[in-house]
Amino acid sequence: MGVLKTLWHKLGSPRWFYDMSRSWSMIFGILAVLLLGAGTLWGLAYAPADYQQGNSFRIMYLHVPTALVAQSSYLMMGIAGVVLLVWRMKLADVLAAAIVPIGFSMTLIALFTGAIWGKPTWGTWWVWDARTTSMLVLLFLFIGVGALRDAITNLETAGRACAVLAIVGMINIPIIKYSVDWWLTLHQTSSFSLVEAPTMPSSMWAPLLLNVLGMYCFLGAVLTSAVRTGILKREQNTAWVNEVVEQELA
Amino acid sequence: MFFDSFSAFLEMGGHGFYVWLSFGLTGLLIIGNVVHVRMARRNFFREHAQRQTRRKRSGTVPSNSGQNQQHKATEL
Amino acid sequence: MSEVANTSDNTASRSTSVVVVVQPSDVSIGKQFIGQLIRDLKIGFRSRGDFINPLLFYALAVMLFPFGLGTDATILKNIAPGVMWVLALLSVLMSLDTLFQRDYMEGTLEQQVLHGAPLSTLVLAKVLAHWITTALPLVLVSPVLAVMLYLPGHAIPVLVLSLLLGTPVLSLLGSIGAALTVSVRGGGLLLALLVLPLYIPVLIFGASATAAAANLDGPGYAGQLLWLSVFMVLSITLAPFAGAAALRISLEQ
Amino acid sequence: MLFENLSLEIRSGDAVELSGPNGSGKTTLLRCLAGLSPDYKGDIQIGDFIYLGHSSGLSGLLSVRENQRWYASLSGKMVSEEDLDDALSRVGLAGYQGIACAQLSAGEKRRVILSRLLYSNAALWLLDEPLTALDKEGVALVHDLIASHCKSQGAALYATHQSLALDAAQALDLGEYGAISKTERPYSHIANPEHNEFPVDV
Repeated sequence: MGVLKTLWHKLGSPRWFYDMSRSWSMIFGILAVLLLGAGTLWGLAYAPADYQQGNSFRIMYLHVPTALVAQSSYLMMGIAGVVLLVWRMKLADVLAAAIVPIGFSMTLIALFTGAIWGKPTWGTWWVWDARTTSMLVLLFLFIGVGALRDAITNLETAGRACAVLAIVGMINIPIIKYSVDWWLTLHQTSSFSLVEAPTMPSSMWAPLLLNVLGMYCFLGAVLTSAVRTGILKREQNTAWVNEVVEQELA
Repeated sequence: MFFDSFSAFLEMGGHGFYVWLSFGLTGLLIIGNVVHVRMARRNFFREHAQRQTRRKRSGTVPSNSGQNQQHKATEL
Repeated sequence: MSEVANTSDNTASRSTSVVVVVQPSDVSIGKQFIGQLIRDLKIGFRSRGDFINPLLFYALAVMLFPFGLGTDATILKNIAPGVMWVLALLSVLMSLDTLFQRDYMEGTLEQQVLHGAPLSTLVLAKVLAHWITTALPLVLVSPVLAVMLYLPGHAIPVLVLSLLLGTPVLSLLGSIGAALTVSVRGGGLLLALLVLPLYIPVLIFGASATAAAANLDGPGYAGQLLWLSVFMVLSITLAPFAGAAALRISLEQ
Repeated sequence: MLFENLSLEIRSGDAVELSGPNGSGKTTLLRCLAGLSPDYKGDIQIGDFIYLGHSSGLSGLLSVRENQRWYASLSGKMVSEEDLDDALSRVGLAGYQGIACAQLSAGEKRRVILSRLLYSNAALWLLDEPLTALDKEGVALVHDLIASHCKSQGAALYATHQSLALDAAQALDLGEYGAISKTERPYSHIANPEHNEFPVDV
């Protein structure tokens, strides 16, 4: 238990995290490239086509990972919000600020791929289907947090206000999800729903697993780098940031 | 290889347009994210270096008086 | 309580706390709740603008639909439940600006954040007063407007009941958004952006309850109403705490 | 950072005049004490206090009496009508009960707010620029209020540009860059139920 306690204590100082996470971004980046590359190649070229949807189902190899990462980004933001409000940890605020653009673009990707996936099977660009609808709501939740952070000038207040909003959003996500699903059963004409892909043979879900892991590594890489830059920006008046800048530019 | 030829791979039984469109968009946005993050880092170092040189020229101690730092760090 | 604060950089930040010894207030929380409620009701009724505007917007907006869609009864009848609910939701959203703004401008909000009574009870009192002065009139006027959209008579009681159950949830969730944007210039639009995604469940169950009541042979509307009451209970217990936290944060500057 | 390792103990009967140029952190210090702004490292132990910021106001739509009654219930004090009337007359606004606050002048509004000090009988007064919008009599009124409050075992910490020249007052000048200027006499302490220990750096 002691190790966790000291680790938690150390996390309180952004500088410790900055030094410690120097190589994370690179490691995550390489892992992401490998996993995503392998998963995409396998999914695109080698996995068998779906008997109902034909080859358009390959979009799933993008849609599912990005949707998962998008939802976990919002979850991370909510948890960072709790940590910020309860333990006043500055690092949590930097993480919450850094995750908004990434989460937003992941949701955007999931939204586009979801919509495009529906086109061949239903002939329309937009389908009111559980996947696309929940991604649309998540997109607006992200935009809300981003807009609030942008609207408040004082940094500390903006961080705490966004923390409250993220927590409220996090609590509401399951409620929204289930009411949307219930609403879909009310209006869903076709019984076939794209949500649960039919039980897939291993040659189909293996690339999916690779892509999901790859997307999470991508999230790790981009997030670490964004957090480290955020730390430098927050601590720019301190002496150690000046040293870092000199070393970097020397 | 599931497809017998490269052109079949491109055409993907008629669904190629949608598959490649979504992969293209995703690639675009992912690269956009990476570039955005790297640029933010580079810009910070450039700006900070300028601030340092300005401070050295004007000889003031790294200012930490004055109001809570109002600089907004994030962008959407 | 904590080791001497040294200002070197890598001290772990520990939670600094204000030990505010709250004097045992001889006025019970209930009285403070009532005191705040009465005060805000007085302000609400005396500032007629905040009281009438949502009402006029609701009526005008409902009136626009026949102009847009024509007066064919079957069309209007089908869209009536959804239109009534969406416009009620937007009217409540519009009226939320005035919830904290007036007190913030006059500087009395600060005193409420400061003093003895737990802030969440005061926020609950303020939201209840605001609901009574703005949302309740909407609910009372909605039968008249529903008739204009040819909503069948037997569905109107369900519409009123679902609005009675749903609008408190809208006000409570909205109060969190209002508290977050009270100190932001031009916070009105931002408030809508923050709060509308949270309104989706209430809209879904409210509109479908009314629609279910409208076509007699369809499925029942009891389930939807029960869900609305679940949301109401949930938001009454949780929203004031989030609202109080948001208020305290917005007033930090 | 506005100021650091400020240590302040206020004992009953003590009046501390907070001075310093704009932006030297007077308001921030008072707001931290009142618990309004948590952006500081350090500990604050504070008992029953009343905080009047320069933006603290009145509801324009309510009458003076309604404002008073609401404020009394807000601060959790059972206050009789006579106390409210007495507080009003002591600030020179006897008979103003029924008037809507929107019609009062800035000076009169300020006096209604000052009347809160009397009927809330809080031990420690935290006043941020109490003299704004007050004429000569108003300033004298504030001077007497604080003086009598301190005599009756109360205490006050007030920020102002125009010194009140209270005999018992100690100066606390936040003007120094980042550090606290030590006045010659050590700070006296307030025998408040909770003595105020306040090592702070914001």
